Amino acid sequence: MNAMNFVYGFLVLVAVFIFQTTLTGINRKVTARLQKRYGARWYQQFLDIFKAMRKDSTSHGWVFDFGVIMALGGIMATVIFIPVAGFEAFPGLDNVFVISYLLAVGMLGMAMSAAGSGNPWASIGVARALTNMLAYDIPLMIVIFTMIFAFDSASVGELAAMQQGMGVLGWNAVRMPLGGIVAVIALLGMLGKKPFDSFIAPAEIASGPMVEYGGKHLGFMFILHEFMTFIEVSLILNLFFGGGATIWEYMLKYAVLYTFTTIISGVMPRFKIDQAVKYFYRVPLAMAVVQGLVVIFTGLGVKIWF
Amino acid sequence: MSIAVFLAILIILAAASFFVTAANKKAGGFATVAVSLFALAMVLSMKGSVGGEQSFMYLGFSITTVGWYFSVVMLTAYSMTSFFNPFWMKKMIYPAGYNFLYLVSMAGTIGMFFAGDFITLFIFWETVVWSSAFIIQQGKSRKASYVYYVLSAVGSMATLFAIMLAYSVSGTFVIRDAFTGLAGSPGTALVVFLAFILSGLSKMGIFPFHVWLPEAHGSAPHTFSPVLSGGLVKMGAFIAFLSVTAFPAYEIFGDMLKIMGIPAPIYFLMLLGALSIIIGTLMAIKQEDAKRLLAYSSVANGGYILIGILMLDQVGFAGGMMHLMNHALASAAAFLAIAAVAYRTGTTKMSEMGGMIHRMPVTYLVYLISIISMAGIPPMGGFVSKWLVFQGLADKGLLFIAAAAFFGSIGSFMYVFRPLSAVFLGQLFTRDKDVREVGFFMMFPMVVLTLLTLAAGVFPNIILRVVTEIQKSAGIEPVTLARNTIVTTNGFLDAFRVFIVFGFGFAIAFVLFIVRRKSRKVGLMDTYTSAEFIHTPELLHYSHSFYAPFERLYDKAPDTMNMYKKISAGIAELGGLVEAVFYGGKPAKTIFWIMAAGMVFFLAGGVFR
Amino acid sequence: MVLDEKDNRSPWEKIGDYFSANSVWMKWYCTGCGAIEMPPTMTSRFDMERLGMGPMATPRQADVLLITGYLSTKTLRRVIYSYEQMNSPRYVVGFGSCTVNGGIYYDSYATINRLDMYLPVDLYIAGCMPRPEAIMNGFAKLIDMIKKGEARGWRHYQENYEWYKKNQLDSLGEVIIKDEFHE
Amino acid sequence: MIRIASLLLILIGLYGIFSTRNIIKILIGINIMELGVNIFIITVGFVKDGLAPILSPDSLSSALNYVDPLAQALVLTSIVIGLGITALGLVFARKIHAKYGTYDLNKAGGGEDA
Amino acid sequence: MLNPVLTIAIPLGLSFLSVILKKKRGWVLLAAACANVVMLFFLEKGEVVIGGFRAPFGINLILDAYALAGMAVAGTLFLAAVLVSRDKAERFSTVLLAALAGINGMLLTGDLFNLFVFMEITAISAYLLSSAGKKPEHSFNYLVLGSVGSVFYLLGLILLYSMTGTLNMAEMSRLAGSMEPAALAVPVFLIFTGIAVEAKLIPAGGWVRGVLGNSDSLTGALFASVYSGAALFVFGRIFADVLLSEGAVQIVLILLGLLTFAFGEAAAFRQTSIRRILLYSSIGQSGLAAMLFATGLIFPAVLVIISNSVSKFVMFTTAGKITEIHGTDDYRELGGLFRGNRLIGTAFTISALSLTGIPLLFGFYAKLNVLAAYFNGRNYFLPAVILILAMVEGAYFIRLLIRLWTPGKEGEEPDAGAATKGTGLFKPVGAAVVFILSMAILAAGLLPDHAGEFISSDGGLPGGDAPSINLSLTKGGQ
Repeated sequence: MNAMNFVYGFLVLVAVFIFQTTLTGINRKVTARLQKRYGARWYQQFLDIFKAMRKDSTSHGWVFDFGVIMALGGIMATVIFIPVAGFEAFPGLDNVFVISYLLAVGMLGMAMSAAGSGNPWASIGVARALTNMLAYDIPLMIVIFTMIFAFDSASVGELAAMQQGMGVLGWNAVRMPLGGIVAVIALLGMLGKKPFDSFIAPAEIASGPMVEYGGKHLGFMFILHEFMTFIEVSLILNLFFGGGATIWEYMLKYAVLYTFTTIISGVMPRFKIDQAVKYFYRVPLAMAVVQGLVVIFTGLGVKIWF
Repeated sequence: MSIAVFLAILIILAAASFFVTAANKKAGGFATVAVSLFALAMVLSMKGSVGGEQSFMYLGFSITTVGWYFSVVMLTAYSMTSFFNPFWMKKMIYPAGYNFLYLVSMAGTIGMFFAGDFITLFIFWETVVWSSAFIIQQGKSRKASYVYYVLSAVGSMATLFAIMLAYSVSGTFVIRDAFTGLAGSPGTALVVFLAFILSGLSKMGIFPFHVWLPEAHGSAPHTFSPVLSGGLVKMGAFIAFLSVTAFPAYEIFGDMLKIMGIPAPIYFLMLLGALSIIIGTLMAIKQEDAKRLLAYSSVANGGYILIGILMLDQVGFAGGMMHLMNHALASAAAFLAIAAVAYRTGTTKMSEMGGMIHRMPVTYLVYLISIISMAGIPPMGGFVSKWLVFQGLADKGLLFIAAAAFFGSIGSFMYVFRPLSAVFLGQLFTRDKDVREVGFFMMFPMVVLTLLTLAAGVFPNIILRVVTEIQKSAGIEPVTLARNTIVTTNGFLDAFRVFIVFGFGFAIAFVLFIVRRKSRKVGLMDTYTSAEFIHTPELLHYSHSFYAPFERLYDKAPDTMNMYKKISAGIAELGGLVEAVFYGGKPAKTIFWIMAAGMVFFLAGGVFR
Repeated sequence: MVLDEKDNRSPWEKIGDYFSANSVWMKWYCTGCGAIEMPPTMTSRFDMERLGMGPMATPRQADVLLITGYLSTKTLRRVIYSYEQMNSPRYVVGFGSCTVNGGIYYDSYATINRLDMYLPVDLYIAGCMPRPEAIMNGFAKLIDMIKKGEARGWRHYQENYEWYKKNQLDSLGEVIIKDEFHE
Repeated sequence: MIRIASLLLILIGLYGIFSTRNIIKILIGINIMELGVNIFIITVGFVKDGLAPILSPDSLSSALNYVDPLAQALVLTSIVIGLGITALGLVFARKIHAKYGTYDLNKAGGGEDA
Repeated sequence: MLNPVLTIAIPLGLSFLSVILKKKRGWVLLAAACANVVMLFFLEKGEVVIGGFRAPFGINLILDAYALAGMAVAGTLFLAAVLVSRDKAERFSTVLLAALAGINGMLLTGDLFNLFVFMEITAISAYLLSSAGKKPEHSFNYLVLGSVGSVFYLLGLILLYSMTGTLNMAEMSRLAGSMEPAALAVPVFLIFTGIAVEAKLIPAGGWVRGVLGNSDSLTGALFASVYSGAALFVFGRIFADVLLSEGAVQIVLILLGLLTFAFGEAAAFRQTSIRRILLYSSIGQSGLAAMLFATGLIFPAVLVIISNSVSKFVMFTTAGKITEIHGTDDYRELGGLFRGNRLIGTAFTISALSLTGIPLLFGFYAKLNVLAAYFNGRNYFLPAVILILAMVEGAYFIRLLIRLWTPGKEGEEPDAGAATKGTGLFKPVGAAVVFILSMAILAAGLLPDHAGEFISSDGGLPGGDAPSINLSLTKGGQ
């Protein structure tokens, strides 16, 4: 650990921000096209973020500010840990549990700040978001657990590297097809895309946790959202779709995966939160458990291509 | 100093504190602080004499690393909580009795952890049970104390049975020898094992014995709940530890049916642990009272500890042992924070307060950090230990248990956030406008526990080194530790670096935040309400039925307490029947039964000879 | 408002205004009948997202307060409340004749005839109702004004707060009752 | 024969206690039982054509023909004790009558069975 | 060295004397009770022949460790009872003195018929004492059952006599051992019934609820500790020493003990009246002791009897006083009673905890011995049942204790103002006695091995039974 790590880390943050924000802009266009609209400019997301950063803001006390900083800080730290095409700013810290729980710091910070605003809608939104998290995380974690057991490694980078060199057949999503489906469904939940976006329902609870944010706080939230999206998509990409041997492959796969979720989301209605829980605990959980049992007891999918 | 003398001194000091309290309540409270700190210092200094064996009359002691470790955990909880005692004395109905029992139960735990034989262990175990049962009744509920005592008794009786059974086979009570004679008879061994660990399960609040925790933790005096959750529950972990080490469970059950390499009885207990994680989590989510909520979280965390210890391997075991410390620190701190709030507001109901952060910021931070640790989020201690448990589970491929562990982990975000949001964040109630932060003396233990939690998360190896010693003494391969790194088969964790990177991210965010223009401060009531005018903070606070949609999914689930109520009603019904049948007022009834007994004797003598 | 003022913005402010102009988020205060014209403006036929515009859930997030119809004394109070909650720079767009002069309800005892007595309206979109074309046109004008730094109603409101406050109080009176059922 | 009769008496007494609620009759039942037992004891000690167990010059030669003296001693004691108990029972019976005005055990105690 | 006959003769003589000394009878009683305790220290061990005929021809008294233990318990608690309730005891001086003689006789005698006589003396005094409860119907019930029991006992005795030709216990024991066990079934039943009435065992304990449920501080203590302790000692003497049954009959005996234990605890569990809780708990403990005797485990049984007698003495005395002062003994209405009587409360608590087998109290040593004895006999079922029932016992006692200590509504902090008012349950002497007894429980519990050795002193108990577990010797992995 030396200064270069931190420089790399910073550069990763900048690069990720630019990449993901652009991609978000493009995906806004994709959504618009699905709706037969022209859509926003590809750089619209940047404009939105910078505009928000430019505006004045209101604060509801120190925890409102502190939570925002803690959220962004935690999320940025997590981003630094994500291995991108074999590159890690801090090698060896890409343990999947570390990533998934460090992600929670950001979420907790955001939740804290939102609830600290004193607006009940924010609390309702946070409550829904946490419920949503409980719903999608269990099936996903079971599949990831199976993977760790099967490959004897909990390092995201290593798990990604193991899938490379065999083309599509090497991907865990293909080796563990049920697990792959679970992962994509869970990704929709993680990203808060439809049909799992009831926690930011704008008309019902005035965008939930975001209700009191304006100005730079809102800008922070947007940046945070970009980073969070990157972490979540990267996690699924690395674990189930082989990451990328090169940065270009990685970006391409990433874009395809992310756009895919956007497209699914574009044609979906919205689940109520309890429906989301029920859904996740019915279909994906069953698939995840079946997948886990198959892999643990038969080794099918792990050894079959070896 | 020998343990017996040490314990005798503690008992004498306890008696002294009784009389001091009788003379002056506040002074008595401070006496408990002094005595418990003295005990902590003594135990800390005892690290060097590990390995010694002592006996005093019929009590036998042996100083082991694991006993030392547990004692430190326990005394940390006791000594830190004791700082609250002086301020609650005036609310106690028996302040002198409280202080006396507080110190007696503390001495009892030390004696139990350093016990060299099972009789000593049992004696001190029961001492703790009754002394704490009499403390709990001084809180909000008498029923709680009753439930606590009865469920503890279930465990104690089973353990006594196991001890005596083992004694009848091996002829000794000495912990390290008593169970070894059982290897020849797996059937007896199974009975002994299950009966012995029962007290651990009931103490840790493992399903189906978890019902006492919410009752007792929730209604014990506010100054005792931290000890209960942070300390006494860990006695169960000690029993679980003995069950797999002193009782060489993996060896004795080596020939039995194995599930993923785990002998079936142990796997079954792990499943119970998993079940308690799930039940603890689900129940914690729907509690309305902060202390009850934390109590259910103790149930869930007890599950992690049990699973970790039962794995008895390189990684998971270390995780379980470390989680015990982390949970003790975090849970004691969280309970203390709630106690501090209750001290100022007089309630622990989450829907009756809000926005305490604006009045008690330090308490808020204490609570925040402890719940972060409890939920297993870096960079706090709880993360490291949960990480170890996860790694151990992944290593063994225990899918269902791991699923429960994940459920508990994610679910804990839900329940720890609820008091955070309802009590500390949100609207400040009109009633609590003039509430102040607690004084330094009460703040001190909370801050110390918080710093310890943080230290455990950043430098976990300090604790893990002790754990490796325990692992060595238990005869298993210790977890591999490098300078700041914990190495497992599936990967490694450098908690310090994680912390630094987290700090780095935080610093960037902070800089980004302060370079932008300062925000306009507005009041809490100035929030978006669809332009509706609301002037009552209580109405603008979301705290009741926080997770209503989620709770609806399982609100019809059966309640374990009903099972106990049914058993209790069944016994009472039997009693009623007996009373009516045998103890009626008239001689005729008795004569009839005498004649019936005569028939039985006649048959016994004549027919079934 | 005052259109002939010299452009004395700093470069940073100019950049800021550029961002503001290209990302205009609105809070619709949907009174009266005007709101019905917004969905077509938003959806595929006219697609205002092209201009970087969009509806927002709360005034905290929004830049523009869009008032789509006549205001009564009761609704004005809420409009003012919402406006106060917005973050600067913030803009007010009056939509339809009602906000200009009270529209067809001009002679009612409860109708607010002139919105700019109470809030600093940057732009009126006249019509009863204005069609989406007119709306888009108005938005384009607003964007242009923001970009040039001409939409300065929020500064005007700050500078002449007493005047606005007095008008507001004259029209609405003090709020006295404070419980959950009254304002 | 007498033995069986005495056992029968015991059973009759027992039946009496068992079947009646009248205090006095219960006491009578007890007495019948005692009577039965006493007779039984005598029969145990009885030796056909036996002599009275009194040490006298005449009887020295036929020591084996004594009626068992112990049984008779027992009966004497037992009768005394039985007397005492009957007397005490009657006292209680009076007390019950004084308190409840009845000899019916079901009515005494006012229906409360404790 | 004194002749054990004196322990019977002196009280009996004083009993007649007290009829004459109307004014001073209280002092006579006290003197006799004291003398009885003092004499215990100087009694000559061994066999005493009465009337010049040696056993098995004559009547003899046997003073062994077993009898001494019984006499010590009964005598001490008798003295304590007299001390605690002197005013009440005075009225019953004559009766009590006769009872003391009877009890000592019961414990000392070596002759079955003599035992019958002493039992009847004791029983008649008990009927009289029970009438202090002002409920003659219960006394009458007791009397009827007692007479039926004594008739049965007599019948059984005579059957045995006809079979063996002796009434001497030692001789009987020798002869009965060589007999067909099945032939003993009927006499065993008859004798069992006779003793079961006094020992409160199922099926013959029907009188207990009425009598003990209405007891006062004197009678409760006497019935629950002195009488029942003596009766259980007699039970042990007969069924563990004289008539050793085996096979199905033994199983039936054990089963009856077990049923008494289980049913007693279950019935106690549902009570709300303190005295009823205690009386059913007494029944349960009697069952346990009987069960142990029937199994042949004398030492643990003696421990159980001692532990139960002392604890029940403290508790029944307190319960009786509570009823006298507060007019009720429903513990739900007595919340926080001990707040004003902390010393008595502590004594009561120690006794109750000892009964439930909390370590460092005497009850724990008793329980430990019971378990060890069973386990040594490779019996695993009975200990499990005992422990489960001990749990039930713990449950109702802790419920009682909590309520008595802590006033206030459920769900609220304790409210000192809601505590049942009233201090001074006892006069100083009574309080001292009760407290000293509870301290004795604590002391004997702290030094269990000494207590155990003391109880099984030199000669050992019948059958050579000794402590099945010696805590000091469990060190060092023997």
